[in-house]
Amino acid sequence: GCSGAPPERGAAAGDAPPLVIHAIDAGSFQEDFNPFHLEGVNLGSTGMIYETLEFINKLKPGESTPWLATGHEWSDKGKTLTLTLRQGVKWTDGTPFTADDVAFTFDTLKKHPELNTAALDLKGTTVLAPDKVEIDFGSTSYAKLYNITGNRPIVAKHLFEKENPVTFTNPKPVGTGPYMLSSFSSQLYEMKKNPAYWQPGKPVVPTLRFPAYTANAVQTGLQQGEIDWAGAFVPDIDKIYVQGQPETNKYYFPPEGLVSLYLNLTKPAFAKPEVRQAISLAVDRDRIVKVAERGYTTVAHPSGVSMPGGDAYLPPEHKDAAYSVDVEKAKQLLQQSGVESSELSFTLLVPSPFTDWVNAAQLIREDLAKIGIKVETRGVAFQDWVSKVGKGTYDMTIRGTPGGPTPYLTLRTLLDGGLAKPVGTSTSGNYERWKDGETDRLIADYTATDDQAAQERAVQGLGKIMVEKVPVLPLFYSPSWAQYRTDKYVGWPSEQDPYAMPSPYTSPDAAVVLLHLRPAGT
Amino acid sequence: MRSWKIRIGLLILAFFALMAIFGPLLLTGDPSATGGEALAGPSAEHWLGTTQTGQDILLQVVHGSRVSLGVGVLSAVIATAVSIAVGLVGGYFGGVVDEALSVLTNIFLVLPALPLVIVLAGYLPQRGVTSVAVVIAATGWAWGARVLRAQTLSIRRRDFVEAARAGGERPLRIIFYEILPVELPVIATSFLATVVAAILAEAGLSFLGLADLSTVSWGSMLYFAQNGQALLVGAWWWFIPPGLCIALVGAGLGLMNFGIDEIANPRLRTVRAPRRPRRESAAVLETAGEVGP
Amino acid sequence: MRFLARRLGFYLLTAWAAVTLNFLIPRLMPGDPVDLLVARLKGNVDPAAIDAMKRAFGISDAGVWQQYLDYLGNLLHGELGRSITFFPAEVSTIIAGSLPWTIGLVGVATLLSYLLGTFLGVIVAWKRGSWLDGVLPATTFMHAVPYFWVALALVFVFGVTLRWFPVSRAYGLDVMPAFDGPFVSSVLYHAALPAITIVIASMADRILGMRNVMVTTLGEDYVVMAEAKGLTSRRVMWAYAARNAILPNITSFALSLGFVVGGSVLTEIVFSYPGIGSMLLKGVENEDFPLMQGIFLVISLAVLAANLLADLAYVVLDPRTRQEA
Amino acid sequence: MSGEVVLEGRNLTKNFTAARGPRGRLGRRPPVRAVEDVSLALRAGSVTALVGESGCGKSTVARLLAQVYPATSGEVLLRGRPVRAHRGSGFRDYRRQVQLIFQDPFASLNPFHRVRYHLARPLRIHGHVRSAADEAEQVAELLERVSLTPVEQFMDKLPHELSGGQRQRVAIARALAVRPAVLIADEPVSMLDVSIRLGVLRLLERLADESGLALLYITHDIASARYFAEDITVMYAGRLIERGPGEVLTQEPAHPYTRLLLSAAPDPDRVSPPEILRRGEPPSLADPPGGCRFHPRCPIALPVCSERTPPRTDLGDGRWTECWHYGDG
Amino acid sequence: MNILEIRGLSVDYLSAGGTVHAVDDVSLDLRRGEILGVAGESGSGKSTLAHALGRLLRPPAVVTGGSVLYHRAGGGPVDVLELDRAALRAFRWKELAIVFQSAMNSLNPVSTIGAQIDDVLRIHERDLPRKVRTERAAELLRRVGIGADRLRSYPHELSGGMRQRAVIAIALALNPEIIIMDEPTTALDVVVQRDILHEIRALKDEYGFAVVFITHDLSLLMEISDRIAVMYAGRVVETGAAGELHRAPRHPYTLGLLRSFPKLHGPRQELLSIPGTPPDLRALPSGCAFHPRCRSALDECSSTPPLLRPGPGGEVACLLNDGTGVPVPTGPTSEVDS
Ligand SMILES: Nc1ncnc2c1ncn2[C@@H]1O[C@H](COP(=O)(O)OP(=O)(O)OP(=O)(O)O)[C@@H](O)[C@H]1O
Ligand SMILES: Nc1ncnc2c1ncn2[C@@H]1O[C@H](COP(=O)(O)OP(=O)(O)OP(=O)(O)O)[C@@H](O)[C@H]1O
Ligand SMILES: [Mg+2]
Ligand SMILES: [Mg+2]
Ligand code: NI
Repeated sequence: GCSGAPPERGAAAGDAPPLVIHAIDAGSFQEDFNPFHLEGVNLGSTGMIYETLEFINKLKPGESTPWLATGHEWSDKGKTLTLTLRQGVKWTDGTPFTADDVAFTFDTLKKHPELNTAALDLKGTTVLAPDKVEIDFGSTSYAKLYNITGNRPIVAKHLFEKENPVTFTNPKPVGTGPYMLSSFSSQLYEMKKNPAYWQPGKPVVPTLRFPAYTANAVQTGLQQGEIDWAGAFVPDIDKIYVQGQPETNKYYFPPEGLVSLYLNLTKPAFAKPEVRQAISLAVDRDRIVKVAERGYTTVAHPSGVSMPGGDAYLPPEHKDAAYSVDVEKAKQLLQQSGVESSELSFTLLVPSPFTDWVNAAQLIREDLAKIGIKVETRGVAFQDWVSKVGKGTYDMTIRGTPGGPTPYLTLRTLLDGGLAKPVGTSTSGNYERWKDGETDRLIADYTATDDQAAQERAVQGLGKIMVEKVPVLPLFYSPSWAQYRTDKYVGWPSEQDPYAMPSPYTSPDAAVVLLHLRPAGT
Repeated sequence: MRSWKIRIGLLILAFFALMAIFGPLLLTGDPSATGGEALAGPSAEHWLGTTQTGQDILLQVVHGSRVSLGVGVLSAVIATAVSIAVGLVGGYFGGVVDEALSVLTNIFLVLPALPLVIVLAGYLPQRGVTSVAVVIAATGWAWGARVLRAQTLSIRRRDFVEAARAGGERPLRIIFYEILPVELPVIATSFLATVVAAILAEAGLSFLGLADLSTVSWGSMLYFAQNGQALLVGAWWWFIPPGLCIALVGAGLGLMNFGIDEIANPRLRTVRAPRRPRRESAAVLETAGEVGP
Repeated sequence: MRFLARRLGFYLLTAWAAVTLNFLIPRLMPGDPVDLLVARLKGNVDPAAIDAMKRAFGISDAGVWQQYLDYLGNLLHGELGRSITFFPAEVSTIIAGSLPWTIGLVGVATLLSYLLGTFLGVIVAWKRGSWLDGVLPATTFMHAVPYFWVALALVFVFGVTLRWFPVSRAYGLDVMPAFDGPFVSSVLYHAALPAITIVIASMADRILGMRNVMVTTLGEDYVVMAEAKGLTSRRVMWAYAARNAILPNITSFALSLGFVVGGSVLTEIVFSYPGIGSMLLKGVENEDFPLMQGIFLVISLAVLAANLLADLAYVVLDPRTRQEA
Repeated sequence: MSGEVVLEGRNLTKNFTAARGPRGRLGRRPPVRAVEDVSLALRAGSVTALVGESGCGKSTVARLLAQVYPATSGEVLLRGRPVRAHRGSGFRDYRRQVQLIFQDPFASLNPFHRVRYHLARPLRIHGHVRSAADEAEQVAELLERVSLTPVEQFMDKLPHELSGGQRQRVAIARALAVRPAVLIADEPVSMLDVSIRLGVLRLLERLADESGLALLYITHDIASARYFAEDITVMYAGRLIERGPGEVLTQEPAHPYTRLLLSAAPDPDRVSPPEILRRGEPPSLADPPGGCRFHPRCPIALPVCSERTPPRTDLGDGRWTECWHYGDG
Repeated sequence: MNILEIRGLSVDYLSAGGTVHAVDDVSLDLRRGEILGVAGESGSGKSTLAHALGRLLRPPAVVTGGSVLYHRAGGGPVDVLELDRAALRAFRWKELAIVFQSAMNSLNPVSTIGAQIDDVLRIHERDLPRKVRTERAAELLRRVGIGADRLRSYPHELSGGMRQRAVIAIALALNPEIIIMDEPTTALDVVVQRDILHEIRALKDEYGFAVVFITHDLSLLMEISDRIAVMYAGRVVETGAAGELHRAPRHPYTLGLLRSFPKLHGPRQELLSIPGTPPDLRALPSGCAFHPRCRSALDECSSTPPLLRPGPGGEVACLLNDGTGVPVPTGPTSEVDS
């Protein structure tokens, strides 16, 4: 039954127990293990079965680990990338892994632009040797390294060339990774360890089980101790999950993006920096984090750089900047701006399914009322919100921006002048419509180089603009959810040792985590 | 004779109607305000406790009643108006129009309403109270229309309608002065039933997160309670009041419907056997003992 | 068979209406699924890839008529398009995976609630005037309780607190689908609470409906005559009164199916039952319009089919229509 | 004896397409041939009775004459002029001339309206009143005419507060309010208690006498027709089969059906009960027998009866019958 | 030779608006093999009486007094109202069968005529093999003039007259001692009605059962019954042999009823109507319930309730002429009704 401890089926006596994982909310699973497909269908294709060329740790910007590739080299001003591949790796059907597989993977992306979700500007591939392959790009692609080596799973050419990769569901996946699919049903799938995995002695966990839980059911699952590793939002984690056993029932919510308050800069009032400053001073971010986000995350650094881990990217003059509420100063700034108080009445648009934001909006409304700004919060349908915010037909909104291997990706999405489309035209970033020459120059600087120090400088410049000109108002980091129990296995990532994103839904990080696990008590 | 069912039903409804109308005036304050201690049980300060964000649940119940009852009544009004138009007019005039309307009615009758509402609401750009009410009404008028049409079909052949026609009354006057009053009990029951269905539909939509969650309603309260796993963390005071209110309003309306049905059809009345009849005359009663599955 | 032919004609018309409604709704509403997908993935899709994706999702610029004809053509081949959430999974595949669970759960629970409700309705009507009348106000209360609220309460009491029943999923972690004892019993065990929910929440309607028709029927001359004939009361109650009272109830039962199905969608969600309800929610949450539409279509058709079955039952049970048929 | 012909139906035929009931082999339901080739004239100041068993089409004739629904064929003439319009002012004028009284006084008054409303509406619709006072006066006058006195007591009553006889009087007053020339009374007393029938019938008789109304009295009770009508027309299965002055027709019936009807009617004065056995039941109007519609039940049927419809044979004194035993048969 | 003796039977309907005394202290005798006609206007309690005899009353009806003594051929009298459940079931249909007003409504629409006859046979004569029962049913139908092939017909497949005959066939199934017929022919037209009346008489002569024949049509009763009881407002106001009652009615109400029927034969007679309207049973006039409508009412009539007194040829409840009632003068009277 389902009550009590999870069943230990499949684990031979004396063998290490299976690990029960809840990665993504699903009533039932679709039998699809094609890694070209959008992530989040069935977790595990990328990382556990199919592997990437490198592992890039988002929690430690700049840190990367060779994986299927032992090294990479840029040439031709970032238009050519030469990869050296690991030797002795085999697909689980016994066929050796070669440069042909890598070339085939990128050729497929070129051939099927709808699979090329990262919009890699691919020109072609050349197999130089069985362990060497060259990828050519139409434009400088330094900034896309993460999308090339960090999260592009490599597939086996001899199996995929027979299929249409767009529709192929790959029910019997053959990968190079530490695990192999051993059984599938719409309610539960299971993976067994790859006995011939190229990292000797690994993995330690012999069996992975992925039962289907909806967002709702996972709560009871966690409460009843059915799940060993989950990536779930739990409303009251101490009561529902920890249950007084912090030693075994652990969680770790590192940042993986930035949630900010957007002010539509095409509105005359918001075009004035004083008004934006004033609002920023009035909003009590601590309270938002505590009440709306239940203390699961932290207030963002004013530069928008993800912390901890992003120290190198912080603008030196604002290293210690932090938010504090100052209503008096805010009022004063408002006065200075010369905006009539009658013009200070806005609508704060939030997608109503995002309840934490709905709550945050409520708090912001209360805060801004204190400095005489009238805010009406309006919860709308997700798609309506997407369309209004994309087109710039809103006053204020809350929106998240994804993180990346470095803070650059976040800041570019927030500020790139190229994304500042006129009101009425849909855009996919820079929703506040920030236009600033300095900003665009810094972005260009970053993309044009492979040099880490130069990149850091560019990001610091962007951070400075964030702090001083307040184009958007960072609120808090969006947390990556991870709950794990240490009664069976230990070695999980933690604040002290953030070697990979800890949530089971982040790939390929989840596989990296699994490879770090060892039986409890060792 | 006023049945006790109608009386109790009215009492319940009056209570909630007063709550919806005057409650927010008496219990001023922002139901979304996040002042208090989080997830506190009922206390003197917060009679019904607080939510996870420290909102006062009593305040939410009272303010939410306005939205929930409002949506219910509004969509029932719309649906009833449509069903009167379709049922009475179609039924009275007959012919091709009626055929078409009746096919349309039957179609809407068999289409599963809640999934349709969910799909419609999924597309709805604005999820304000009015648009949710309209969507619910759009799928909820058919039952009433069907019943009214059937009634009208029989009533339009009744002698008093024929007499009015023979007396020279115009069709619309016949519909609204002769037929409509006679159908009032039916309209009333279908209206009350639609209110219940609409409140339930609104609650369902909110529960799925498909209504405007920045507006406090009983449905959105349940959504947040569920979202905050109120039961898992033992916050029954967060979970029970909104659902109980919905069920009570529904029971009140149901009781009234029951009463109206009994007035229209006295056979349905529950009867009390007289205390000590000299002879037992109730054939039903006297044989009831041997009934068994 | 004329009666049935006419009903069949009506159901075909209704099915066509459902199909057309399905076609029209998304075209009347704003929003573009790919934009939504992009937003949903929080920008993990580069804007430059969007156009190619739109093409892959089959968003076309053809005229509305052409689109409509294509849509009908696709439907005839059982193609409901591809889900956005589970791209490129076919909506029909997804539905095929979840529909059996719903049919099993809702079908059995509805049948149970119908039988039980009818039975209780008959008894309550028969024992009118006894303490059983006290059941009636309770049923009006149950009638108005939201399905999901009942579901949550049951989860809390029997699942979380008492731990008598599993509260989520369709079968345990320890079994794999097969036609063997452990699997079947696990499925039944997991279906217990959701089924009880549906039965509890939908039975009130049946009790009331049956009771009211039954009370009216009990006043009919043929029931009085049956009694006068000296038949046993069981025979009078079932063969004469209930047998006739069931007839109008079949139609209302069929019509209420849509309502029950709607309610069970919510029930499934609470219990994370892998049925069509959970999928519908998934579709709604992700604005996955092809999935939503496909599911709505399938639910509609299922309800239509159930109605047709009820019509058949009516024909079998009522000699008056039988003769005509 | 009687005045000019006010209302006349000529060769009226009515087929219904039944909304329910069995269908034919081809799926189309056969029409119900409720009334066939009926010609009937009503004279001012005289009472004509239409007699027949249940379902033979009496009410249909009444409704055709009142133009509640159109005839399938044939025409209705009001004072010699054919009636054509079915809506508009022309038709309203027809409504003013011809009024209906229904069988069931419990059903013909809207339970929601007071007596005053029932009487005032027709006055208003047909422009008979000039002021509110005038209206009240006329309503009172109407109530007096139907002997519902004291008037004030009845004016504000709801139908359920009245007895059957009183209701029927209100219904009659309502018809009179229009000031019609023709009153069609469709079984006006069959739903009333025996003890109060007589009063209503007397009232109708008096109205015809006093106001020169042409009255069509429809009934299945041939005995009451004998007492209250000058002329009796007998109807069988949608066709008229015999007509004659009341007294003559009841005492010396010509048509075998009329004879059957008379002998079947209960009559305690009869010395010994009549010996009529198993005469079968009235035919289905959806599929009426060919020839004379009565021939399957007729004790004296001739071979020709099943083949051809008998023609009308004039028997003098305003009498005629349709039977092969008379005239050329 | 009474087979049924009703003594002081009273039935009330308890309703919110007041108690309806639908049957009020009724005493009647039914003799073996006779047809007893019960006449009375709508609402005078005829059906209530019929239901009470079969103990078929449902709430809110309550028997408030009296007894119904049934004399079984061999044994002593039993009070039907005191029978226990098993005895009651045996009494029903085997000794007393009832034919209701509308045949369409008294046949179960969803089972065949055969099954409905069989039902009775199966319950009351358990040992009868199936085949014999079927034969018996066919025979019964033939008796009432319906072909045996109709056994498998459903009620709606029969015409109104056939249905009525079928109901009578069911009533005859167990050869009961008494058949109560509550307006069995009102829904039929005169010719068919005549047929069925004939049938009933013939069957009665053959089987020798007694009939209680209820109708509001007095002239019909005059023809078919041996004796007649006239009810007014829940009470029996006059009983007597049919011919006697017709020739010399003694209660003013009976007279009124007779005189308000137009006659088909003989010279045209002056018709006499009864003024006023039937009383409200919840608030009966004091004294004789008929006195407000009575043309010959005495002063005492409004205060003293008349008792049913035996007289020549029957009983009458009227204060006129020492309680035996007198015929009211038959001359023309002015019309006094409203
Ligand atoms: N609207 C209608 N549609 C179909 N058939 C009809 C309709 N009205 C009457 N009929 C049929 O026409 C025939 C004559 O009906 P009609 O009411 O005229 O008879 P009637 O002589 O008035 O009978 P009754 O004495 O019962 O009132 C019947 O067979 C009836 O079923
Ligand atoms: N269920 C009831 N509740 C209250 N009063 C009733 C009920 N049933 C009958 N009555 C009243 O009891 C009285 C007698 O009714 P009953 O049916 O016996 O009359 P009846 O002589 O058979 O009349 P009819 O000729 O109309 O059949 C009537 O006044 C009636 O209104
Ligand atoms: Mg008629
Ligand atoms: Mg009766
Ligand atoms: Ni319902």
